[in-house]
Amino acid sequence: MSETKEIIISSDKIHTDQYLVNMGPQHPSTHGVLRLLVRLEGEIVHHIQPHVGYIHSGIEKMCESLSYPQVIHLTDRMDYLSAHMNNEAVCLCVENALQVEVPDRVKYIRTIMDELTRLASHQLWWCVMGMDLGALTTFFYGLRDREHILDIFEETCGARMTLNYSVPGGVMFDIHPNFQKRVKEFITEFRKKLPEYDELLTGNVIFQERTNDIGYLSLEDAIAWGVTGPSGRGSGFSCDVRKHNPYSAYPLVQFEEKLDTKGDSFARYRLRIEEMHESLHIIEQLIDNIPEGDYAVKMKGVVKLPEGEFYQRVESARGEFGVYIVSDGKKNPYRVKFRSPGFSNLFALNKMAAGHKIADLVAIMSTLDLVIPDIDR
Amino acid sequence: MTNEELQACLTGEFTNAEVKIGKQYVEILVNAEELHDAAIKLSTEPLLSFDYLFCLTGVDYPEKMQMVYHLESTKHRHTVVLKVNTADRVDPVVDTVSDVWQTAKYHEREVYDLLGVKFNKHTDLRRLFLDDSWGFPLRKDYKDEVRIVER
Amino acid sequence: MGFNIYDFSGMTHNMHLWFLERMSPTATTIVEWTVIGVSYMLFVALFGLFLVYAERKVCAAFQQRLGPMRVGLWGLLQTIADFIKLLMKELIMPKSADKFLYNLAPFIVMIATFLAMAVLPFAKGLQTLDFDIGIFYVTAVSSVGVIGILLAGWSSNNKYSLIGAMRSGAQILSYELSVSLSLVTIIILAGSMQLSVVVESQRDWWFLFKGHISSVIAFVIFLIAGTAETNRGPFDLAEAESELTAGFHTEYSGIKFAFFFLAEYINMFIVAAMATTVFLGGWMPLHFGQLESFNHVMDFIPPLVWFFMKVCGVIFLIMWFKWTFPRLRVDQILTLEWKYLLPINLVNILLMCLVVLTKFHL
Amino acid sequence: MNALFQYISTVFKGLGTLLTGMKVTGKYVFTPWNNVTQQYPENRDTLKMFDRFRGEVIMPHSENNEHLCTGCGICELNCPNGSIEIISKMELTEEGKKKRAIDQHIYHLGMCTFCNLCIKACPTGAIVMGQNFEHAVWDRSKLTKVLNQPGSKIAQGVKE
Repeated sequence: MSETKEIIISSDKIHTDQYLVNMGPQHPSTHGVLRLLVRLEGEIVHHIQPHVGYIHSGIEKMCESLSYPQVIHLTDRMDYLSAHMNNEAVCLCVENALQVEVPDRVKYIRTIMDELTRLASHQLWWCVMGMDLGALTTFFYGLRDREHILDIFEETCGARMTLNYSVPGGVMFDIHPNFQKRVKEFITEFRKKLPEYDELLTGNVIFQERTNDIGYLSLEDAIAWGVTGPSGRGSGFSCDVRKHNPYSAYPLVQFEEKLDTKGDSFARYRLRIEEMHESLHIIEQLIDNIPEGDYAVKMKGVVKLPEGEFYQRVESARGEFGVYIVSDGKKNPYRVKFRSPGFSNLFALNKMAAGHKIADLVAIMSTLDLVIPDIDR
Repeated sequence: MTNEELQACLTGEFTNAEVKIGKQYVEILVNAEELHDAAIKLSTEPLLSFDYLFCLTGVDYPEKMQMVYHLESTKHRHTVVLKVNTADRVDPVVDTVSDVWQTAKYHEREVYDLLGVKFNKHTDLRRLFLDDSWGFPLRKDYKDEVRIVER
Repeated sequence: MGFNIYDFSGMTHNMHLWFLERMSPTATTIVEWTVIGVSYMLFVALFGLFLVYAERKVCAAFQQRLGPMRVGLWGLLQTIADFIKLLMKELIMPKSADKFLYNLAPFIVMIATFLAMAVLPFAKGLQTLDFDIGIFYVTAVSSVGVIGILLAGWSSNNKYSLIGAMRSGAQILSYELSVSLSLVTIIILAGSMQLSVVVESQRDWWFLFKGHISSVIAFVIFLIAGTAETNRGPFDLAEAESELTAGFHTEYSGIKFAFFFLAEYINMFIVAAMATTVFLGGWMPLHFGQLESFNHVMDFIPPLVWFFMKVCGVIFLIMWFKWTFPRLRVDQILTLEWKYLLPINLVNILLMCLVVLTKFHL
Repeated sequence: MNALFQYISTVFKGLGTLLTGMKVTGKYVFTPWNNVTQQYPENRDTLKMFDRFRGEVIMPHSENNEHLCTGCGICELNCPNGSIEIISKMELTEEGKKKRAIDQHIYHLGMCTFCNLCIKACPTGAIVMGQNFEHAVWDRSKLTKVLNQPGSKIAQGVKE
């Protein structure tokens, strides 16, 4: 694992005018403990070798000794910004395996929660994106609006980030009596605030210069490297699981899968902003029509999956999240694999950032919206 | 393509392989030696064109090590699960598919790291998360007295 | 002593005579140097602390926060507490740093700021050096600071620091040009480089209004280039927190870091003070040509207050830039200078010449 | 000429977008009463958490020092991190039968991930989530709590 070996691997001859810089694990813009070994010439990035594993917590191994409800609570801790999608993925997988049909109410609640989580995640991404580009004020505006969503979560789920709200067969609690009112208030509020995002950052000439035609990823590369989510859709890769393999209440709502063929940083940025609009649109369709009924079906005390393999794909805020469960009929899974979107997205970074400058590397990394525990698991 | 059509198509293409419809997806089990050829065929055959590898993992069964590849075609929107068994559980070796689907490069490194599956012709086969002195933690016979508390 | 809040020249003159009566001319000079030096140091320390506090409060207001609130009423003592903390911190030096240059760098940066402050007219008669190339002198010495930054980056033996220092070098050298040229535009109008003359000739109209559009363009360019020269706002590439952790001062701690920190704020003050003196009439109250009664009311506010009001206004503007805009990339920063500011500046000088020649100005 | 026109329009458009951005931040700097900061330790008295907030596991006791816990150990089984330990004892009931009862319900706050699984699983509703969130202590051993109060006993009529 020595660095010299890596240089030999990554370049065919030794370059004396190039030097290596370790970006991370302690670096302000790697959003956690990601380490990039960057080969630079002056300010130009030639090659990026990501080193992951600084926050590897062995969640897949831990899951093998936990029961299914306990597995769900661990998935919160992987991609903590799309905690509810991760929970839902495991729940859907278990429900499909047991062939449990959940009530419509649960589907609606889950979908609303999904979209709220997506909004919260994208808001945080937006403020961090601004901060990475040096506009520090965006950070506080994004967090300000995200706070409303976290309050909604706290009121209904009892936690702000690690929700653990989905359980096999339904959700943990019924929605709070204030839920619908608060969500509607939030939507009106946020619809007013969202144009500000565009005024402050999107339209800004400096921001345009920093993102347009930077970090190009072609459609072929996006598919080959498995880059999903808004990052992949920015290259024109139609990969929205909500459209192609709909789950929960997504077949019932009208929404658009936004695509952009430019494949640069700005396309990825723009798609996330537009996804926020779409999310608001989806929530608006559902929030008044939550059907009456049970918030969970009665499950057995101990959830046991039939023998076999089960796969469930959901669209998390970062891309396609997948759960692969191999069961041997016991109450613990035999093997769990989480297909995390960040893992695939990260390794396409070299493809995008090579040839650009250090500042662009930071900007491109922001547009990928990486969450490091999601990569390391 | 529906699962049945896909099964019929795959049975025609892969004579040596075992094709069945699993709980969700069509599953195709090939021999370890034919994996690379099968991967190329799956990705290039116009009717199949499985160009998007969305999940790659390994499972440690008591008597075998199994590699599982989840593939999707972005053109036809059908999904297939490609499986390979390696007879040697302790020192499993399969061919790499990272030249067919590039994302496999790092997924294979992860599998190598956690399960100890070696990939032939992989350009950069190093451990990804853990350092070299670790065992292969996702194997069922992995023991760690210090860090794992049995319940 | 003859203290007069509207005119300090009598007071300083009397002080000089008072010293001369009691000691030899050489001793007088030495004592006066000391008094002036100590008062500049006190001013730098106090105004630096005030600026840091102001920056934190203003930035908080931009971000819908409150800012420091705990130490003292409204957090007024926060910066003092921070400064004490910095004084008490251990000075850590990288093992393979170039020790001499590493220790020298913060002082060069600090000295450059002191040099530039020497010619600033704070009020009528409150000016240390008033010689006929005042503006030229300021532009010359303010770029000495970049040597300190380059040394800091080089001697730290840190790649991030080096990248930051090199960026800073490229940036300050090119923006020096725009600063000077925008000042040249006003020199054409004023006909003198002596700062006291420049202020005095704004008695009827500030230069910002006097030269019509040409002055305004020069002012905008000066603000942009001045912000760039202080390594601030959207031009803080040298420290670029999200890219280079802290840029050239990554390896500095304690009081040496405080020197860089203070120098940055004092540089901001110098840029604001230059903008004030050259474009906004310096300590001269707001005068509108022949509106005698209005001008007379304005005269009641002491010049010192006018000066600091204007300086704080410009500083607020510079802070506004910083807390709104994303950072530019290193090549864009040079593009902005060489493709936009410089040509516009040159055209603007021509325009100003036309204005002056045709006596079109107010 | 066209190029010159384009150049000038780029400059003005750029300046325009910059001013738009400054308008947004300027709007907030001049309306400081819209600030969103909460001054946390000062507002302790008025700070109220939502009733579902998961702060810590507590066991409510009635005024007669009675709780609802039977010591069945289901919460211990459901806890993913082993934060709950049940030490039960055998008690004689009034009829003279031996019956299992709780001796100590030990709760390791430091290991708890606040997943709510124990509360959901509890058949008698003996444990609930408390709203207290200020858990910082100087000594780590203080994070291990015994939830049933000393001398407490199970309330009448609670069945396993």
